[in-house]
This record gives sequence, structure tokens and C-alpha cells, in this order.
Amino acid sequence: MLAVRLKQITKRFAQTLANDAVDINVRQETIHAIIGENGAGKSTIMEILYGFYQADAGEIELFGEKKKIINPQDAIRNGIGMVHQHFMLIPPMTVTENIILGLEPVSRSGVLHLAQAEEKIRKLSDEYGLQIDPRIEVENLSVGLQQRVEILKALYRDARILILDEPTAVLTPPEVGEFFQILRRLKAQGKTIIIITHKLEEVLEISDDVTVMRNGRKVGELPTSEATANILANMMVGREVLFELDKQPVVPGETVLRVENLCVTVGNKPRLKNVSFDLKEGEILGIAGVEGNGQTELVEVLTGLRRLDTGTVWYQGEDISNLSARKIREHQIAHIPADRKAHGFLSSYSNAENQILGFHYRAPFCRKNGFLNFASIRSYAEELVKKFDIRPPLTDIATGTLSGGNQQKVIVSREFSQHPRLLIIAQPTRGIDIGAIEFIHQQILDLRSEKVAVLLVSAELEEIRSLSDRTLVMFEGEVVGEITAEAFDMETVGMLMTGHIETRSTREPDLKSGPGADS
Amino acid sequence: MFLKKAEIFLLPVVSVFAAMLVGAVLIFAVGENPLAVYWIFFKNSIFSLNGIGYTLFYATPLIFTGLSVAFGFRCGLFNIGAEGQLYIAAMAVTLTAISLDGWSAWVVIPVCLVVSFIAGGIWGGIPGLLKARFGGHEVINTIMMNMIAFSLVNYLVVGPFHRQGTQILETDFIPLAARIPRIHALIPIIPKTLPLNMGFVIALLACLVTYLVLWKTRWGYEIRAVGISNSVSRYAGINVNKNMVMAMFIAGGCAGMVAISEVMGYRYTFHDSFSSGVGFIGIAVALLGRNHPVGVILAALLFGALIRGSLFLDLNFDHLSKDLVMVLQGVIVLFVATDKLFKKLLGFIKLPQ
Amino acid sequence: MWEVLDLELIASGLRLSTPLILAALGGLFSERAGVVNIALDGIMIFGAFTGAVVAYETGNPWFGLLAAMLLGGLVAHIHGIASIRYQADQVVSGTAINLLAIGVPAVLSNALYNSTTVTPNIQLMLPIIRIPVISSIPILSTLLGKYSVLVFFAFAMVPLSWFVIFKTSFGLRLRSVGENPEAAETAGINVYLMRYYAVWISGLLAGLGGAFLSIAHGSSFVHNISAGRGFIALAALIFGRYTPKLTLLGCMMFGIADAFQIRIQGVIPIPGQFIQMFPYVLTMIVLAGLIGRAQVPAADGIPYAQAK
Amino acid sequence: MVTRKTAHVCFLMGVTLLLSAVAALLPVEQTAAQQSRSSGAGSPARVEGAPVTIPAGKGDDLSTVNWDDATDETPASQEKTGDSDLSKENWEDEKSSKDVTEKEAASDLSKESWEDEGSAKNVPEKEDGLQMMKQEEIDKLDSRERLIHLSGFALFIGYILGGVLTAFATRNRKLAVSLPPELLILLHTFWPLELILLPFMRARIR
Repeated sequence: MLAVRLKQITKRFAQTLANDAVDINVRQETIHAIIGENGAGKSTIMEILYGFYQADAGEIELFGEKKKIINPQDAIRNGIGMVHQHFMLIPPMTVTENIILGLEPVSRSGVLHLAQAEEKIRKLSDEYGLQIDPRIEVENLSVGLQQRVEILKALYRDARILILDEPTAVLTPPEVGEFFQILRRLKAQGKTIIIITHKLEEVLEISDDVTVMRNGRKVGELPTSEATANILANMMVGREVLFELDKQPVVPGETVLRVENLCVTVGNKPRLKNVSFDLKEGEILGIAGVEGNGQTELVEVLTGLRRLDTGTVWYQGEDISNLSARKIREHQIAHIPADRKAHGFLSSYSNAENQILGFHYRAPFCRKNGFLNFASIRSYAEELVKKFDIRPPLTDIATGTLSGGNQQKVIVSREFSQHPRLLIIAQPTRGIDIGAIEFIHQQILDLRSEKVAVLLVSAELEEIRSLSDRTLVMFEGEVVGEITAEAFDMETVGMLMTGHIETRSTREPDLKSGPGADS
Repeated sequence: MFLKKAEIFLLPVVSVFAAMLVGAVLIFAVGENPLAVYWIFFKNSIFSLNGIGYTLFYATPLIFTGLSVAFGFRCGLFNIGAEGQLYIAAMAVTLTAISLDGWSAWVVIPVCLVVSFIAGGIWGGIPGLLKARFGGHEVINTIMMNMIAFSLVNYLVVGPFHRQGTQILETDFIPLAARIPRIHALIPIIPKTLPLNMGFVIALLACLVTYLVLWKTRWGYEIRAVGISNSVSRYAGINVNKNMVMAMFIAGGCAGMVAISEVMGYRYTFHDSFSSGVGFIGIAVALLGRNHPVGVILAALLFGALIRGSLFLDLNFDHLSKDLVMVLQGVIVLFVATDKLFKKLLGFIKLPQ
Repeated sequence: MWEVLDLELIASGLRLSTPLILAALGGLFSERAGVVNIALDGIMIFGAFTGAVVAYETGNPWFGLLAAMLLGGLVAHIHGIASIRYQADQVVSGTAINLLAIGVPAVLSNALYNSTTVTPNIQLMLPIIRIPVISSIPILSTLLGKYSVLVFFAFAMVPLSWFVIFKTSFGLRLRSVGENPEAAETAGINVYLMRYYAVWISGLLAGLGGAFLSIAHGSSFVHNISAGRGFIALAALIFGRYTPKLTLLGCMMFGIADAFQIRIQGVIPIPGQFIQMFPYVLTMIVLAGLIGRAQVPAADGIPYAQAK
Repeated sequence: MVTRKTAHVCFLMGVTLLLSAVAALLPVEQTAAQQSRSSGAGSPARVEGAPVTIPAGKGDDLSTVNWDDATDETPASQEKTGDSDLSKENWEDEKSSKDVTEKEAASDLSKESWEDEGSAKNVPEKEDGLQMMKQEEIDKLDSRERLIHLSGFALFIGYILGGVLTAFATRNRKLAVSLPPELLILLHTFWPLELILLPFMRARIR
């Protein structure tokens, strides 16, 4: 008996064909994984199932009967619950308020019956061992717990089918473990679970069946028992996955950046605790860690966007602590921000204008008298557009109209082309297509071989593994471990990321690291 | 946010017509004939040489205030304080001019020009400063500054600087040296009665300068950047706070320059409540002109015509007053703000890409 | 000058804070739902005008009150349509309303009564209520002695709004829409409808506030009757961190400041114009001092585009 | 699902509110009309707490000066101190109300001194003159006003409650739900229309 049957679902956005005649069959009381690269259309089809979008063609069957799902309410009524990748929670409200939102238990006059709801929620949470206190505000919960609130939300609406979009992206390895326990319990209780992911090992661990998607099409569906990482990987990417970039060995030169006992407090929460490390030219230093463990603050401090409380930042023997962002730039320190929309470019500015952003005030782009030198700006922009093959290859088109990958390329082209000595890169490949990813990775390596020092902050362990020469692991604002490329293995890093310090530390003794590591 | 070329020009026109329709409804509601009313409007404003002259005259202060608001918008700040800024500036100019009695025009006029800009600038800069320093809401603050300005100038013109021997709330007249020539001094064919003065030329120059600053210099580049996104600007090493204060100062200055055409070119004295809301019409002008100097000029001309025309309403219709302009501009602002609606409407017409 | 600092000051302070409270509560509703309502001032003016006209024409202030309320709601609805359906810049469309509030009443009152600035005095103002027991107790009688019905109504609205916003499902949805509309929509809530409700309610209340000025406090509409009270109310709202209780506090503060300003004139040798500046300066100080700490609803002022 | 009960509760709420309000209304200022007239003269300027955004009205600012206490201390209000206490029931009985008023007016001085110096001084005699001359008219006029107030108030509250009620009642009706929000709000504003439509919006969504 199939819980969900999607027949020939087709969905088209503007030009792109998001789903092309996709069939998906989910057996009842199983965990069904849907895997694929970014933009493979796996989220889209689930949004269709959840009624967020309407399919242009195709039909949906639930438990054998044909259904028309026109909006999320419909989906909920049909026992479908969805946990989005970006949680649909309201931070300042309590767990209860968040969960009951939309079908509140009310008295005649519309007065809330919170107590009653809390009771029900507590029961549910015990039943599935979620350990959630209904009274607490969501903003005070860890990401992992917030995810459970989302699951509770679905259960509260007695969902029989649970869709989870990239559920483990935000979780630390141990949290992932617990999370899988919960999933198994849910399955045992008779729920059907669909999990969207791109992490093969997880698929193999948790799922019963796998559907593989690639740019909008279904390329295969098989029971997990018959699947191996390689088979799935090939199906996903359509060719041998080449994570190994050509990475020539580079002998690190003298130290470019030296950070000593950096401490930063935001509000009253300490975000960086005695962070110390150094970075040599021609070296890529990776910063691993679950997001929100101080990486953002670290980058902000190093790029002059945030003031440090104590500690010093030495750059080529010069103290650059608390210099303004502009001064930092003038030291040939380039910065690729994590959130390109919020920091990286001005959406209604043209490519040319964006490519001089931050350097606009100095020659050759600006004349002594303060007037911009458009001739040189244009030629410069044309050169970059060619070099970084930004599409469409125009200098006067508004950057906001480009695709994510090309927007990122505009930023990269700007930051890489002003002869940086130190490169601070955060999440360089978030949410962009594979082509752009590989291109940008190659660019980074090229700079490395030009003896540029690179600080790479990324939530993608894979990215860090494949690029960095050394990796620092951050946990709750401390550097809890340091691993050389040779010693790098996911297991260790995973444990470190969650604060479980390994006894056999893989760090060379002579290197600095936060005291947290020694505890 | 990314408009087609055609839309940029079409949308304002459409919204103006829509606004006039709404106005027509109102006119009809109060029992007059819309067509007749609009005919009066334009007969006296654009269908006669004299009318055009007056239209230009009334457009002059609107260009200044329009520029003021537009400049604020370009930096992401909403300057509703033009009205107060221009009052303060006018008073400042008057007092400086009077106190410089006896000096040669070569001294007085430049000084007065500068004073008008600085005075308005300071009045506008304060909210800018509060915004930058404390994040105080610039809209509320500029309004409050208006209120304060009204009280202040009212005090000055009622009390210490009131001209002797008159009931009118006016200060003494400014010395001849501080008066800028009327246009007819340059172009003899223009009737002497026409109050159109050099202020208009200065307004056009101001537009040119604003354009150059905003789009051709690094400062303009930064101000516009701040207007689009504070966070990006901060990332790019642009001093956001400084630019905010700067922008509000310049915005205030533009508004202050109204004093040039009104005091130095027309009244030659500070007349209490001389500006019948041009500071507010400036908002409509800026929005209608899409915060671009050229647009501002065009929009200002439109509203100049409306104001000129509205003066004939009270004479010709017993149920209508010149306040109709306020209504029209309110509606226009509303429609310009809801351009999504009109984009939809235009959607049916095929537009060249 | 100290003789002005008596109970009457507080009494008239409370009286003057009434329109602020009504407007601020209005603002509270709409901002909690994520729509910045800078139009409060204009709506008050519309309300005052309608109130005065209807009260005069019908001879019954209550009809005026009702009309003012409804018109306030409708005017706010215009702001709503612009800023919700067509995702206009909320400050700009609010300003448009304020500009209309300058022109429309003038045109209409000119058409009706041949005066662009004043409407005729109404025959009958809203009743002034005295609480029997209290009014026989000396001090209290001065303090709570006799106020217009609306004063009591306004103060009663404060706990009521608190209840509605924080204790009912309507309020929960309203807040959710202001904090994270996307989440609200996935929870099956009609974001637009909630926002329309909020803006509409804010209009109703602001309309009442305006009517208070023209048929309870005064007895006719005069040009720009609100004198910026709508904006002061916003300041009070920010001061009150978007919570009813603190907002009430802010409103009373401004109200008393205003009363003080009125009563002190002529008592001390400072020209009236300067004394009149007092509430405005106070507003700016308050904004400068406290906006940093105010926790604005996350989606406040951000237009929301519905899915699909 | 809860619509009918909701309506019920709303109605009850409404009634109680109405009653309480009426109760509060009884000891109303009797010559509110007088007051409004006496103070009406100055009214254009009274609410002008300040100079105004559009110069046209600016002339008025100065006349605002302490209008505020002016109204509070109008003779009318002073007079009320007494009789309104017991005018709860027999307000139409002029006799009682009258002499009580005088008694009060006399014995009131103590309290007035409490209330405040400035205006209270000259109140009593003005008071009496006023009493002597047109007590009857006052009362006649007054009872008329009371009627106006009560009817007006009834309509006011009635309309508001009606709105709330219909909004509640229709909140889950299909038509209401399928209606674009803009129109729905308009309907609520003019809810009598909505009531007419009610029969057509039978259908509920679960």
C-alpha cells in the first residue's frame, strides 16, 4: 500500500523546468529518501505535495485515493506535515503558541486555551521522546530542539506523512544520531517519512527506499539495501564525482595573520573566547563548525565589521585590531561574505558598479577631484566579466537580476582582483550550482599557489576537507581542535564540532589553539 | 524593482491621470464640473505666456523641495521636514540680509545663498544626526522639527523682528543689495509684473549639481549605496552614519534654498506662513520624479501649473478652494507608491523591453 | 510657576492623553501585524472632521463618533490596500494619507460651510461622566472627577487591546503575521486578511481619537486639529516597546507634558511659542533615547508577497 | 464551528456593556449643551496644542492658552457637583434637583477651595443667577439631550457590537473565506449589508 503516489508531476518556473514528469512512490510506514544536488527539484516537488505550489501537470494520490492539494491547509487536512529547511517558527513566541498557530483551541469567544494545548503537546513530546518544554520561547531553543518543535507542529496536526527538507543540514553529528532515533520511533508509530537530503551516508543509514533526482528529473528509485554511496553519487551527479581538485603542494611562507586571544561578547553572550591561531601565506586555513559557534563573529572582527573586546590581530607584524573596514581593505585583505545578498553586492547597482564596490574611492576608479573615472571602470569590469565568465557577459546589467552563481562570481571577481595578500572567505559556495562551485574552488586554489593566505569558513565539511591545508574546529566560540589535511577525517571533526574533545588529539603541540581544546 | 525603460516614463504619467480622475470625482462630489475646473487650471497656467511664466515661478520652490526629498530618498531617508527647513532658512536669510545692510551685492548675495543652504542644512542635519547616532525615526523627527520651526519663526516674526507699523506678520524688507534680479531684467519681452526670478535658474543649476554629485562622484556613489543597503555599504567600508548625516544636511540645504526665490527674489521680506505647503508638495514632486533631478524638474512644473491654476478656483467656483492641489498631490503620492497596481494595468499593454 | 503643578494638571493631562492612547493603540495593532502606520495623524484628522460634521448635521455627537470611527477605518483601509495588496512602501503610502488629510477636509468643509479651516460648533458635545462615589471624595473628584465618555473608553481600551493581542487566537495570529508572515501562511493563516484587520482596527481607533478632539474635547473641527498628535502617538508606541501597558505610560507622559505646556503659558516669562515646542522636543528626546532598545516586530514594515 | 456560541457570548457581552454604560450615563452633566455653547466660542483654537503643519491655520496657536482649565471650571460643571449624585433616578423631577443644587452650591465652597483657587472663586453667584433665570429651560433641554445621548449611545454600541458579531459569525463561512480580504473588510464595516448576504453564505468550511 502506497502512502504517497506522485504521477508525472511537472512544474515550470518562468524559464526553468523545476520538475519534469516526476513519479515518486512512497510505501506506507517507511522512510523514503529523495536525494539530489542543489536545484535538482527535490524541494520543489515536495512543496507541490505540501500544496505550496501547484503542479502544472500530474496528479497526487494519498493512500490510494486521488487528491487535489491546493494549499498547505489542504495538505495538513490530508495528514501531511512538512518541516522546512528554514524553520517556519516565530522566535519570540512560546513553543505552544508556535505549535497551535492556525488551529488554536479556543473558548466560544475566541479566548485561547493555552493550558489545554500545553497538555496535549507535552503528551505528544513524551510519546515520541522529544523532550520539549511547551512553555519556553522558541528563540531560547537550540537549532536541534527547534527542529523538534517543527516535528511536533506536524504531529499536533496529526500528520501521517512527514516531509523533512534537509533536516540534518543544521545538526551536529550527535544531534543527527538522536534525530535518527526520533525518526525510527516515528516510523515505528506508523508514520510515513519523506526526507530530502544530499548526504549519501545519511540516506544509507536511515532510509528504506531512495529516489534520486537530477535537474528536475527522476533518475532512479531503489530500495536502500541495494544502494551504495558510489551508485547514488553517480546517479546524482551523472558522472564520477570529482571532489579532488588539482591541488599542488605549496610550501607555506612566513606568517601573514596572527590572532591572539580574541574575545568578543555580543549583547551579554560571549561569542569568541580566547581564539588564537596563525595563518601563513600560501596556506588555506579552514574553519569548521556548526553555524552560530562564533565563525560569523570571527570573520566580522577580522574584516573590521565588529569591534573585538580583548586580544590582538597581527597582520604582517602590524596590529590591525579594530581598524575600520576600509582600512582593513587597504591592507589588501579581501573578504567574501557569507550572506551575499545582505553584504556582498548592491542589487540595483550594475555589475561594473558592484565590481568596484569598496575600491570605488581610489585610483584608477576615482579621480583626485572625486569624480568617478567611468572609462577605466568600464574597461576593468569588462575584463573581469570575461575572466570570471559572468553570464550574461554585461557590465551595465543590474547584479540583482543575475543568478545566484553569477552574483557570487561578481563578488569573487571583485575580491580576487585587487591583489589580496589575505583572503577571508565565508560560505563561498552556498546555494550555487556545481559549475560555479568548482570554478570558485579552482580560483581559490590558484590564489593559494600565488602565495595568498586564505581563511576559509564553511559549514560544508566536504568543502573544507577538499580545500584546506589545516582546519580549526570551532565550538561555542572556542577553537577546540586543529587538524592537518592529512589527519582530516569526518569522524574526528564531527566529534570536535560538538564539543566532544577527542583524547587522541590530532593537533601538533606547537600550534596555538583555544584553551577549550585542552580541557 | 527593476523597471522596464518604458515603465519608468509611463508609470508616473498614468498615476497622474488616475489622480486627476479621483480629483474629478471629488470635484463632482462638491457639485462642480470637473472639466470646467481642470480647464480653469490649465487655461491660466499653460495656455498663456503669462500663465507659463507664473507656472515656472511656482515651480521654482517645488524644484528645491523636490530635490530635497529626492536626495533624502536616494540615501534611504524620508525627509518630510522640507517645510520646516525652508522656513528656518528663509528667516535666516532675511536676518542676514538685513544685518548686512550697506554692503555691496557682491558680498551680500553670495553670503545669503550660502546662509540659505547652511541654515536649512542644519535643520535637516539634526534629524539625520539623531538617526545616525540613536536610530531615531527620521520621519517622526523631521515632523517634530517642522513643528518646532513653525513655533520658532512665528515667535521671531511676531516678536523681535516684526516690522513696525503693520498688522501683517512680516519682518523688515531686505536691502536692495540682497535682492536677486527678476527674469525680465534679462529678457526684456517678459512683463515686469512677472515675479519669476533668478531663483529659477539657480534651481535648475541645483538640479544639475545634484545629478553630477549623485551619479558622477564617489560621494554620490556612497550615498546611493547607503540608500540601497546599509549592511552592504558597511561591508564595503563606507561610513554609513556619516553619509546619512551628509545626505540629510544636503537635503535640508536644498529645501533651504527656497529662501532664494521666495525671499531674495520675490517678497524681499520674511512673511509668516509664506510657503503654502511647498515642503509637502515636494514629497509628491520627488516621488513622481522618481527621485531623479530631471524627473523632479518635470514634476515640479506639473505641480507649479496646478498651484497656479488653483489660485483661480476660489474666484471661479464658490465650492472649491486651492486646497484641491493638496488632495491631488496626496492621491498622486498614493498612486506612485502603489505602482505595482499600475504595472499590472500596463501589463496588458505590450511594452518594448 | 509652581501653582500649575496641581491635580488639575494631571486631570487635564489624562484628558489630553486620550487621543494619544487611542491612536497609539491603533498603531499597536497595525505594527504588531507588521504594517507601519505613519498615517495615524492623517486618520485622526479625517476622524475629527467627519465627527464634527456628522455631529453637527445630525445634532447627535454619538452619530459623529460612529461616523468618525468608520471613516477612520476606511481611510486606514486605503493605506492597507496600498501597502498590503500592492506592497507599497508603507511610510510613503502613510504619508500620502497624511497629505490627503491636509487637503480633503479643507475642500469639503469649504464646500459645506464656506470655510476651509473651521466647521461650525456642534450643538451637543459628548457627555461628561462623573463617577458618583468618587466625585464626592475631594482629591479624587479633581483627579477622576469628570471626564468625557471617550476618556473612560480610551483607558478601558488599553487592557482590552492587551487581552485581544495576547490572549485570543485573533491576537496570536495577528502577532504571528507581524513576526514571520511566511510561517503564519504555512500554518494556514491568511496573512493579508490579518494585516487588513489590523490596519482597519488601527484606523477605527485613530478615527475615535480624532473625533475626541472635535466633539468631546473641542466642539468643532479646525484646520490641522491633530497638531501632530498622530506622530507623538507613534513615539509613545515606540517608547512603550509595542506593549499596551508601557504605551499607555508613554501616552500619559506626553499628555501631561502637553497639559503642562498649555497651563504654564503666561505663568512664566517664556514666550508661548517656545513652551509649545516642549512636547515636540520631548518626543525627539524619547525617540533618541529609547528606540535602540525597542524590539520591533520582526516583519514590521516589510511587505509580504503571498506564495503562488 | 463555534459560531453560534460565539454570537451568543458576544451578545451577552454587548448587553452587559450597554447596561453598564447606561448606568454610567445617568449622572451625566446636565447642561452639557450650555457648556458646549459657552465654551464653543473659543473652540476653533482650543485643540490647537501647537502651531500647525500648514500655515493657513497658524494664526490660532496663541489663542490656545489654557483653554483647557476653562472648560473644566465652566459654571455648568461646578453646578453638577451636587445634584448629579442623586439625580440617578428622578432626574426629571425638577423640584428636588433644583433646591438640592442650591443647597449643594452653598455647602460646596469647602470642596471648591479644594478643587482649585483661580476659577472656583466667582462660580457660586454666577451659578445662582443662572439657576434663577432658566432652570426650567435647562431641565427641558436637558431631558431632550439625555434622550439624544441615550439613543446615540445605543446606536453607537449597537453598531460596533453588530460589526464584531457579524465578523465573528461569518468568519468561517465559505463566501467570507473565499472573498478577497479587501471586500470582506468593507463588508464588515457596513455589516448590515453583510447580514443581507448572510443567507447566501450558509456554507461553512469544516
